[in-house]
Amino acid sequence: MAEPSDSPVAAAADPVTAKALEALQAALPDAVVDSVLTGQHPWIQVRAQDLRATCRLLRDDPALRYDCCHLISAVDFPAPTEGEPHIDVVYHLVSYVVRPEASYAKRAEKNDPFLAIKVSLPREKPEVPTVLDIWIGADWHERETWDLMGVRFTGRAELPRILLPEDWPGHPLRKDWEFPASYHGVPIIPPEGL
Amino acid sequence: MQFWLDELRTSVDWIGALPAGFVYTIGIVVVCKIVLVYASLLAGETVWLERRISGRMQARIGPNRVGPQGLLQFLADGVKLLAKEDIIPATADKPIFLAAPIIVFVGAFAAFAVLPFGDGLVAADMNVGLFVILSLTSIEVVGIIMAGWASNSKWAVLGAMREVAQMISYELPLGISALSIVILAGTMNLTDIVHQQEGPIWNWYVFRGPFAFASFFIFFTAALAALKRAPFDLPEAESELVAGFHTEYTGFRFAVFFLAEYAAMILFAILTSVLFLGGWSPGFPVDLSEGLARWAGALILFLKTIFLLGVMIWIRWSLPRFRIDRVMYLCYKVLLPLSVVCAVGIALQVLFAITGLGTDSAFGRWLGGM
Amino acid sequence: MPDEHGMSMIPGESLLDPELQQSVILTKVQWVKDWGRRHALWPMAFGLACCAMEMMATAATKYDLDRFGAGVFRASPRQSDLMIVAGTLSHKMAPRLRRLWEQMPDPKYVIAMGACVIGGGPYSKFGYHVVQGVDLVVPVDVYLPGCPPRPEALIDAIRKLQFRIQERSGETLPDMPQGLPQDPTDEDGEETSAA
Amino acid sequence: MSGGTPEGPGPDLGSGGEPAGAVEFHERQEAVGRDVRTEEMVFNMGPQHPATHGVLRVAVKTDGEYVRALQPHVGNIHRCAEKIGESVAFYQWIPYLDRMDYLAAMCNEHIGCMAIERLGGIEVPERAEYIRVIVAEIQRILSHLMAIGVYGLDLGAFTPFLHQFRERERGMDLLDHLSGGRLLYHYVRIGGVKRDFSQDWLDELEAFLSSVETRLPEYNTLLLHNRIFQARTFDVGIIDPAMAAAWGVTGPGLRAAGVDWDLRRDAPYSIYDRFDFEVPVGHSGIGGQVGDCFQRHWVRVREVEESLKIIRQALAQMPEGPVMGRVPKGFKPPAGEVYMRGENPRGELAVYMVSAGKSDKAWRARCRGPSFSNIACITEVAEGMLIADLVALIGSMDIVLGEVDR
Repeated sequence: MAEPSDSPVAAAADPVTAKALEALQAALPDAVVDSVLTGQHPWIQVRAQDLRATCRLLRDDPALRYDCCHLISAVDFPAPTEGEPHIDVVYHLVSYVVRPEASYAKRAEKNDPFLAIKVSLPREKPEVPTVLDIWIGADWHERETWDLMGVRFTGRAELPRILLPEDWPGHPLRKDWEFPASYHGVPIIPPEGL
Repeated sequence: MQFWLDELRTSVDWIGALPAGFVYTIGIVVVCKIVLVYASLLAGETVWLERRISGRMQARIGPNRVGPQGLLQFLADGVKLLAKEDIIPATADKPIFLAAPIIVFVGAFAAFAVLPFGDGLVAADMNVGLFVILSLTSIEVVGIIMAGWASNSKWAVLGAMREVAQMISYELPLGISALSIVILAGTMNLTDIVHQQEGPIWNWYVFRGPFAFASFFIFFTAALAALKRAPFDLPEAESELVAGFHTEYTGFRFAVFFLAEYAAMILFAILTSVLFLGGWSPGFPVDLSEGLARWAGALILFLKTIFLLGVMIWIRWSLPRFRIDRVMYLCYKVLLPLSVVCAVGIALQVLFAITGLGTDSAFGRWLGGM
Repeated sequence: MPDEHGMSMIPGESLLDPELQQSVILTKVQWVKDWGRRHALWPMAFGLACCAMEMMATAATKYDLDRFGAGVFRASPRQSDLMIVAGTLSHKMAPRLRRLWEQMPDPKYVIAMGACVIGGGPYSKFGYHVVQGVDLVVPVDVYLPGCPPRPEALIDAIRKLQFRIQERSGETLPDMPQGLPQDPTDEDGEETSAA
Repeated sequence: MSGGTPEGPGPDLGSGGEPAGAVEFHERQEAVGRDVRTEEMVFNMGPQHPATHGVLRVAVKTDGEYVRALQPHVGNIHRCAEKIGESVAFYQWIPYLDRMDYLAAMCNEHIGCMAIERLGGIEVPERAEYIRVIVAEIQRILSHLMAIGVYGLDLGAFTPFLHQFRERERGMDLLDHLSGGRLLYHYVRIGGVKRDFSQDWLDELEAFLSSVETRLPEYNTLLLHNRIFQARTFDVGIIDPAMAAAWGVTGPGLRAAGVDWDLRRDAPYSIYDRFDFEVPVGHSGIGGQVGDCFQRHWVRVREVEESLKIIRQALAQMPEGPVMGRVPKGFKPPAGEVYMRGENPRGELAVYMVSAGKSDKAWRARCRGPSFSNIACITEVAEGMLIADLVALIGSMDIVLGEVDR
């Protein structure tokens, strides 16, 4: 509990996200759908078709330079309280090159350009353009998201599974995924009585 | 050996009555058995020694449950390996796969026939003893490439490739540095080479001048490489090639490889002591050619062997492994030129001695080995 | 293959008359073989997950498995006698484990180390990708519970196995599991293991 | 295959050969004469291979000793941590975090608990924060010792591996006496830690710290200053900063590449902003090139020293007080999400949690294992290197497969 901004009631807008949002709105006025700038997890939501342009801008803009795709995750909402069933894909980006201050002395405030970009996809046909050519490191994260959540990344040569075997039934992290009884003769659900 | 048999024929009547050829044949078989058993036991105990020394070096104990201080550990290992299932992979080239361990075994153990264990304690005292040993140990390469190829496993092939490249390369500095001693001694008979080193410790060939001294280290390093001991253990580099050329070998056949490796270690340890460290000569003038003294000499040689084995083990458990290109670099760009320089230097030394160019002083005579 | 009379693995030996097997010389031979096997259990350097760290710790300085002659970790399954399945076995790994086990020469022993390989452990209920016990894939001689088991426990398991090899030499080995996993991702037909 | 002679394409080499021109060849290939035919082999390194640190499988396409292309295959111990994360209550998920990176269990617990605490707005007592930092840094020392030793093993030096276990065992005993587990602890809980230090334990800790301090130079003599070790690691497997950032390499790999970045300092979590420590960054002054295997090893060695510093400072500053905060019974955090990052021994562990509210289970629990990104980059780095260098490279990345596959 070091910083007051960590507490969920903090109202101050996150400067890093605000700066990125400003740049995005200037360059791609239609792209941004929604954004949350306060709290402990500020994020910007963009349209799926604008994702590649957004990411390219975030990587190449000299003031932003998000050169690392930290993590790609997907969250399944089969029955949300509002809106259609959807799957959110969240891109967490980090910039090592651009930091608010260049001195690495001990300091009280964060020196951490860190950004979350969200894309909301329809649940029946979750497809999102790949960012593999923007950050090569996104490769495995995309494969994992496809593997476990069934989000298809379009525009890349192949999208094999990464963690599970190629013939595994379904995508286990979907909320409606059901355990198969066995896989190649080896039972998956433990026998009764265990 | 012939000396012993002749003595036996003259001293025991009924043996003398037997045909000479028969006695010699039986004698050869018996002596071969003795040498084989001795070498195998020694190899087994070297395994134990290695595990105990490495244990000490690594702040642990090592095998100590089987027999006193774990001395019988190698027997348990051997029994187990003998009783294991013998797997021949379906894709292997069967005849070559089966023949490979035999060839490796023959290469390693046949050389013991000409190796002196003490004054006169030699199965076949040949005039070309050193030459025979070096050529017999080269046979091992053939067996190893056979093993690697016939296993039809990629790791094995890669291991065999490395082994062949390494052994053939390192035989050059090995042979040339041994040649330096041959130049110095004027003979390839190992017993004679030891006899020339008797007397005070500076008579040992390792102390005969700077070239001989350097030759000793070249020989020892090249021997380590030829033995595939760390830091030159690339052919069976565990973290890279699983188990190298013997990846597919099980049970008894693996045991043969294992035993041959340690037998070759002992072979080179004895050879190094004989060539450079005075063999059974204790380092001061004493007559060790008769009776019990002969066995005392054998014990001295044995201790020197153990010492060299200890050094090999010490090096193995201290150093990381070389990379294959560095190994070749070391061989062709460092050891080979150095060994040639040493050989030439020793040849000049001998030349000076023969032509009398240094004989006017005791130092010169000693340097020339005359 | 282990025959039903226990540890004698040499083909043809089990064809001998049972009374003859009891004769003095053969039992002595059997004793010597068991003695060797008991004191030279070479484990395969095969770790799956957390338990493998404890397996390494057991082989290392403080616990020193080598005292019992069981410290020669071989990387090749062809040269090992004991497979310590240390860690969680997944469905993707199961065919490879099976194959490694098949590559080991008889007689071979398996220690199931840790809760995961005994019955899925903490992953049993929700872990869709975790095999519910290694005995579904290979026969297990000694089960060693713990998450992870302490090195002392692994030493104990090895001592128990040694005891079993010699003192209870005639006992039946565990049954072969029925489900034989196929390797689905072996697309290039290459050996996935060491050998 | 390179079978092409100057006159035209070479003969078909049957299985194992690629169509001519499919694979680009390294410069060194030209040294082979025109009559020599070479053929590519595909090795499967692993899942059972001593160099893969677990059950990684690397399909390596080689030409002799040279690696032409490689593809890591992971997932062999995929243990469904994320599925379990949304199936069990928050507090029940912490032990699974231990088992993800089993060499850095305390650090994982620390970051996982902080994520959940931020989600629920739980206050942690001051003393508990200090205790968490101390145990996390002990864990970092242990993990780096393991990495240092195992790296020696990868390069063929067996002894440093067993020597580091001597110190590691002391450290493991230390955490054992504190938590009851040698390897996996479940000591850090939501809202604090399980129990306080005792005076005996503090004495033990001091002995451990001083023994690491005296022994670390010994390990450096065996490895870091060893000529063969340096020959094996200098200029091998160079990861430059751009490559490191693009692939998402974090931790010692990133710092060795010359990027001055440590979350403990640049985005201080917990109470790391109260300590004074250096962040070792690879530079050309220490030998080798920036970003090679040697520098990664060096960064680890230096980080052990820095961890010792942090522990000493934390011990000096530590206030009295309770070690467990107030956690409501049947803890149900409000709806929201949190992305908690922390500097693990292997890199940045990140926990992304989404809470739907009114539930004691997470709606989504996502983890970023640092090794996952670290190992992905070897596809680019390893091209054209020797097999022995590949082993050195994988070893220097210090991966834990439990974290790659989760």
